[in-house]
Amino acid sequence: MLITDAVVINQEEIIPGFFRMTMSAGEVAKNARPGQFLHVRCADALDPLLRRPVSIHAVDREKGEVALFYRVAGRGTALLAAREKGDRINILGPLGRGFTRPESSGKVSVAAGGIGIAPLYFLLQELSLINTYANVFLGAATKKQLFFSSEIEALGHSVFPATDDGTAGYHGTVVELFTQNLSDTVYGCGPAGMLKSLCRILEQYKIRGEVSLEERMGCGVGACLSCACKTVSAGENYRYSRVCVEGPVFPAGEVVWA
Amino acid sequence: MLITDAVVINQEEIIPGFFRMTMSAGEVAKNARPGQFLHVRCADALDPLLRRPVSIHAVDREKGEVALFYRVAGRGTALLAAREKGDRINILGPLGRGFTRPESSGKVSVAAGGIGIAPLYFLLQELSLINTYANVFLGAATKKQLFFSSEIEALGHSVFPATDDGTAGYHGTVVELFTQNLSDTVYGCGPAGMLKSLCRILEQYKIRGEVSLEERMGCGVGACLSCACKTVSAGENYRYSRVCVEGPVFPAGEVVWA
Amino acid sequence: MTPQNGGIINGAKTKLAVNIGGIAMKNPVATASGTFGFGSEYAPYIDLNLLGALVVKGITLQPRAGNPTPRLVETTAGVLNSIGLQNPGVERFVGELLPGLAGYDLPVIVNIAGDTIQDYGQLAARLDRAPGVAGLEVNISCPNVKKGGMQFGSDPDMAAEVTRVVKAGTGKPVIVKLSPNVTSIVAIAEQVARAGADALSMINTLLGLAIDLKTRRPVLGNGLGGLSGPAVKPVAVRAVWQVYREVKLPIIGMGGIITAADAIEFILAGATAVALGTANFVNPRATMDVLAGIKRYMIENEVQDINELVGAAHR
Amino acid sequence: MTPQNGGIINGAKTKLAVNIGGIAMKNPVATASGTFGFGSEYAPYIDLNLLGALVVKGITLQPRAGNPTPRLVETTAGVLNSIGLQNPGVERFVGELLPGLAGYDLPVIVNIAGDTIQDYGQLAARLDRAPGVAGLEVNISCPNVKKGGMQFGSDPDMAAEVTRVVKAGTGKPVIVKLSPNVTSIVAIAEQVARAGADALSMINTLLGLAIDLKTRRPVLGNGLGGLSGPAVKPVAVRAVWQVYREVKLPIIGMGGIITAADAIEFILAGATAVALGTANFVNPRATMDVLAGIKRYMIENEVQDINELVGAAHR
Ligand SMILES: Cc1cc2nc3c(=O)[nH]c(=O)nc-3n(C[C@H](O)[C@H](O)[C@H](O)COP(=O)(O)OP(=O)(O)OC[C@H]3O[C@@H](n4cnc5c(N)ncnc54)[C@H](O)[C@@H]3O)c2cc1C
Ligand SMILES: Cc1cc2nc3c(=O)[nH]c(=O)nc-3n(C[C@H](O)[C@H](O)[C@H](O)COP(=O)(O)OP(=O)(O)OC[C@H]3O[C@@H](n4cnc5c(N)ncnc54)[C@H](O)[C@@H]3O)c2cc1C
Ligand SMILES: Cc1cc2nc3c(=O)[nH]c(=O)nc-3n(C[C@H](O)[C@H](O)[C@H](O)COP(=O)(O)O)c2cc1C
Ligand SMILES: Cc1cc2nc3c(=O)[nH]c(=O)nc-3n(C[C@H](O)[C@H](O)[C@H](O)COP(=O)(O)O)c2cc1C
Ligand code: FES
Ligand code: FES
Repeated sequence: MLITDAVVINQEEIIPGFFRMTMSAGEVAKNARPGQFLHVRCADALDPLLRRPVSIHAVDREKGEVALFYRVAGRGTALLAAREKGDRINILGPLGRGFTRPESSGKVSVAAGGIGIAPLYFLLQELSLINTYANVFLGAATKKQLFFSSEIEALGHSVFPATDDGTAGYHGTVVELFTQNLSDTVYGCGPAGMLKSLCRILEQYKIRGEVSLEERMGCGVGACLSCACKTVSAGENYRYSRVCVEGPVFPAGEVVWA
Repeated sequence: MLITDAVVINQEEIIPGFFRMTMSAGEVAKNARPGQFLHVRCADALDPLLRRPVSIHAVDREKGEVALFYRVAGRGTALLAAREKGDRINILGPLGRGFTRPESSGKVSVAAGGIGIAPLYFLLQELSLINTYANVFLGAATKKQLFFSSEIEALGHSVFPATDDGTAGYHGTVVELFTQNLSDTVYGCGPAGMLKSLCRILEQYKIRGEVSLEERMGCGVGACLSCACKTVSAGENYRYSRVCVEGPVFPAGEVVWA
Repeated sequence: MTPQNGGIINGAKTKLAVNIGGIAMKNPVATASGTFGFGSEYAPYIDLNLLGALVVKGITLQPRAGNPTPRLVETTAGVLNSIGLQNPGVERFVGELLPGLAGYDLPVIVNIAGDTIQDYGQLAARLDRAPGVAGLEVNISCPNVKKGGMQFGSDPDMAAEVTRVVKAGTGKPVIVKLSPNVTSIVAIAEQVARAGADALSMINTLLGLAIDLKTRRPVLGNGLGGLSGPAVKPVAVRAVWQVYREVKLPIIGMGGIITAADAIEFILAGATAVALGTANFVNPRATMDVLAGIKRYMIENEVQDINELVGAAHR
Repeated sequence: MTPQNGGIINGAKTKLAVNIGGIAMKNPVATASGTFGFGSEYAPYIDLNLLGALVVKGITLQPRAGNPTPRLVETTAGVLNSIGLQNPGVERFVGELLPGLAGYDLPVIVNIAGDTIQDYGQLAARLDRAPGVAGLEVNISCPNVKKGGMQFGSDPDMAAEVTRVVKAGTGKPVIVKLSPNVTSIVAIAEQVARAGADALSMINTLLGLAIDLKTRRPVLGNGLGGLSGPAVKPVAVRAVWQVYREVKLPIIGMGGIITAADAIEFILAGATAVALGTANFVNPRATMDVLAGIKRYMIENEVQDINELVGAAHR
């Protein structure tokens, strides 16, 4: 939990509008765990004002480097995409509660919808370090948005692609594809609709899972209660948890979907 | 009177905090007259919001280039200084009423205080084109802020420096130095205090003069009445004139000083 | 609806015409009083005929010199001004400035301000006889004058009284311009509606202050000023939203509109038309860019008539 | 004045201690309620002991779940929020959260909010008995709750009544937090002062709205929200300026403070202390940066005691 002026090492447009940015930030690289995020100051001026939460996408501990993978969604991310090698970016983090390790035995899956692969890639890096190999269900609208398949396979995992338009892999949703290939543990990230249906499947089949959520953030450190999401624990009525500290990763069964 | 996306050709830091920026803007170069200004959009975002008025400092009609000479005074000019070769800058202008030509006979002087040389340099360019050579009284706090002496001499004019600290030329104010070398016409630009005392001398000796004023601007085109300055014409009580359209250059006798 | 009233882009026909209390506008984009002079200042940059309406600088009975300088200072994403209603007075306005606008094909709305309730009545009567005035915008919300101004706009009864007097003085449409510096803008709007206003415009500027750290005095010559620009947009959209729910008068929405998205936000909140003020300073073509953007949004979202969008966020 | 109360830089001694209605602050920089949680959230980033005061999130009698999401949206240079006073209720606050703050050497000010006037009285009484509470900040200006909140702050008599009830319930210093969403903040301040308030804090957020162009509905789950951040600063400075002239109570000024220059502007306008809210989101060390900047300004301008600057713009 640091405030760092990270230096941009590399900025790469993977496909139009989707960027991977590598930064030098040794302490962050050392402490980061998969599922955690950085709260990034995109502008120098006061407009846009707030930081933007972006997941930690990959880490190179030896080089002390951290990568983000992000979609240009609006003004903040557009400013981020305009940063060039050598520029400084003020980051806060690593923040939040990440994914927990899978049980030592049992089949592990990862389900990613589109940009949802962002935090899951870091998880896959870490899993392969402990020789745990996962079935990776990569979903996207269309073929070219199936990000990082070969890198993921190079880590030793198996990739199962699914596209909405059928241009690659399974013609349908990533959750449907997962349902045909159930496992003991699953880690999910993607659009709310996808996660909601994933959680329904997990409940139905009593599968242990964790999902990474998004909510608009103010402070990123648990102080402002902006990033609330409805959760339940056993026997409890719902309560609001903070995505920035109790999350962004939640046990699948705790999330209350609208 | 155009809105142009000018392209930065060159950005040069003359001394720390003082920049000369050349832009490609053919139509502006063609139409500009000395004493006019550009209303410059310094930011792309909404903070800082307003344009900043900056005098046209020099023009190269053949190349279609326009130069500005400015001091970093705050956020707007700092952003301007950060622009690099090839960047685009949105400019509005040429705006305002410039200097009028001197009578065909009679000695001409120019009195510049510090950054006040900005518009006067363009005037000196134009004067030398009509073979009119001026005594140029350059005032500054200290030697290194005596800008462009050699360029001005290269145009055929005579430079009379004055510094507050005596590090070069006359030890004292530019107005004192001018008072010792009166002429028939004088063009002045500089801090309000300097212009006020210049105008007093002009009145005393009944010398024809014009001064270029500054006021905070909104629109730059005469619509908002922000840039008011008190003026008088013969027999009139004071009225508020708009620096952006009735000025920035006013006959010395018309300005009502606070 | 005549063809000029709309626009045909990509084969789609978008109806842009709106009516503000009897003033027919060919599109919903107007200029905000005091930021667009008397129109001609911006004629080199845009074709004034393409505007929905032109609202001119505030006019008073007698000429006014305005406030001491500085009159304007930038704040974060906003502008504080204290012009103080500098204007040539209604006689010179009618004699010298109004005729110059006769050649344009657009409704000219005259913004009026008075020190007393009687002033408003006299201004209304004088302008009722003037040719080329499409309607009056009654400024009861100017924060930059000692007498009158915002005072009238802060008290529901006085606001109603000013409205009645103006309505009595003119047969032309009367738009009352509301101040956001009140506990309940709805209460003011309700009284003004009851008093016979044909339309409302909102918001005028928020009362603000900036202090200079060097001089340790207020930056503006007049001390307090009025805040406008993007900074105030959420407050303005809220005011339109609240009033639209309770008062059945057409609204000209303004306050911080820079882009078409901003304008559409006001329309969804309940504004029938919008006005751009500070935006003109940033981009003299802002009105045209906003108009083009509104058309694009309508086409992309298959909105045939802009009036369908008015207040849509309430449904 | 003890050495910790000031700072010695370049040999110059700057006295930073201020007193807010009986609460001794070692410097004038506090946190704004609701933006700094209960302090510990920011402990990894700054040394809480260096703060002038900590004002915690608004506390109610009963626990509150808060408003539906989204609860926050960015506007130009500002933030709209509608948290809706999510909090664990006064009992859990006293039992679980307050003890954690006992180790810090700084005054803890508890922000309280009620649905009814009785709520405020009960909260005051409960907190009067709680150890480690330096004073109460009475929130009569929250725009994000259905009952109570801003309503109390919009009516001078109700504001006074709440103040009286709180004063009756506690012997601790009572700071009343004012809403800018009123016609006359001075009128409210005067009544609150008469009712016995020890200090004032201002401003709470401006009532605002943002509408989503895609869904055509308000962005925030609760509809309206409260605007904070740099956008509102001129309104906040104006409020402090106006109240300072008329009411002789110390003021904690807030609204859009990001830099030391902003803070000094409030102090010159009449604030004895300042609070930072939204700035913490942008820069978790903002309070420390502002404090350092204030010291620098004092040294550069040879100001020995910060109290010399309070209200200096009026002189
Ligand atoms: C914990 C966390 C991790 C994230 N990780 C990544 C990541 O690794 N890669 C990535 O590309 N994105 C990620 N996001 C999303 C990212 O934060 C947003 O895309 C970004 O904040 C948008 O900022 P902007 O200024 O570009 O867009 P804005 O101009 O702020 O908004 C653009 C559009 O997105 C909507 N929007 C903005 N923020 C949110 C939000 N939090 N929830 C829902 N809608 C929103 C707005 O309404 C608007 O329509 C993450 C979000 C969270 C909370
Ligand atoms: C017609 C005209 C021509 C000009 N030509 C030049 C030029 O050629 N070169 C040049 O360096 N400058 C010129 N200026 C001044 C220039 O416009 C300002 O320095 C600039 O606007 C400052 O913007 P900023 O954002 O950098 O500073 P800001 O952050 O806006 O302000 C910095 C400081 O300057 C003060 N300030 C800002 N604008 C004004 C103003 N108009 N009058 C008085 N005080 C002000 C502020 O109070 C503050 O203290 C000209 C001004 C005018 C009106
Ligand atoms: C420089 C300036 C002058 C103004 N003069 C007037 C005026 O004379 N009469 C009036 O009713 N409103 C006046 N206004 C207020 C605007 O018409 C408008 O209500 C306000 O600026 C909000 O819109 P904006 O944010 O788009 O500027 C003025 C605003 C500015 C910035
Ligand atoms: C997310 C958020 C939550 C807030 N919660 C409270 C609160 O519980 N009680 C209160 O009195 N003010 C609350 N406020 C208002 C702030 O304390 C402060 O008055 C306001 O934000 C203006 O200051 P700023 O511009 O520095 O943020 C909240 C503000 C924000 C942004
Ligand atoms: S973003 Fe502030 S509590 Fe989560
Ligand atoms: S800047 Fe608007 S009238 Fe001169």
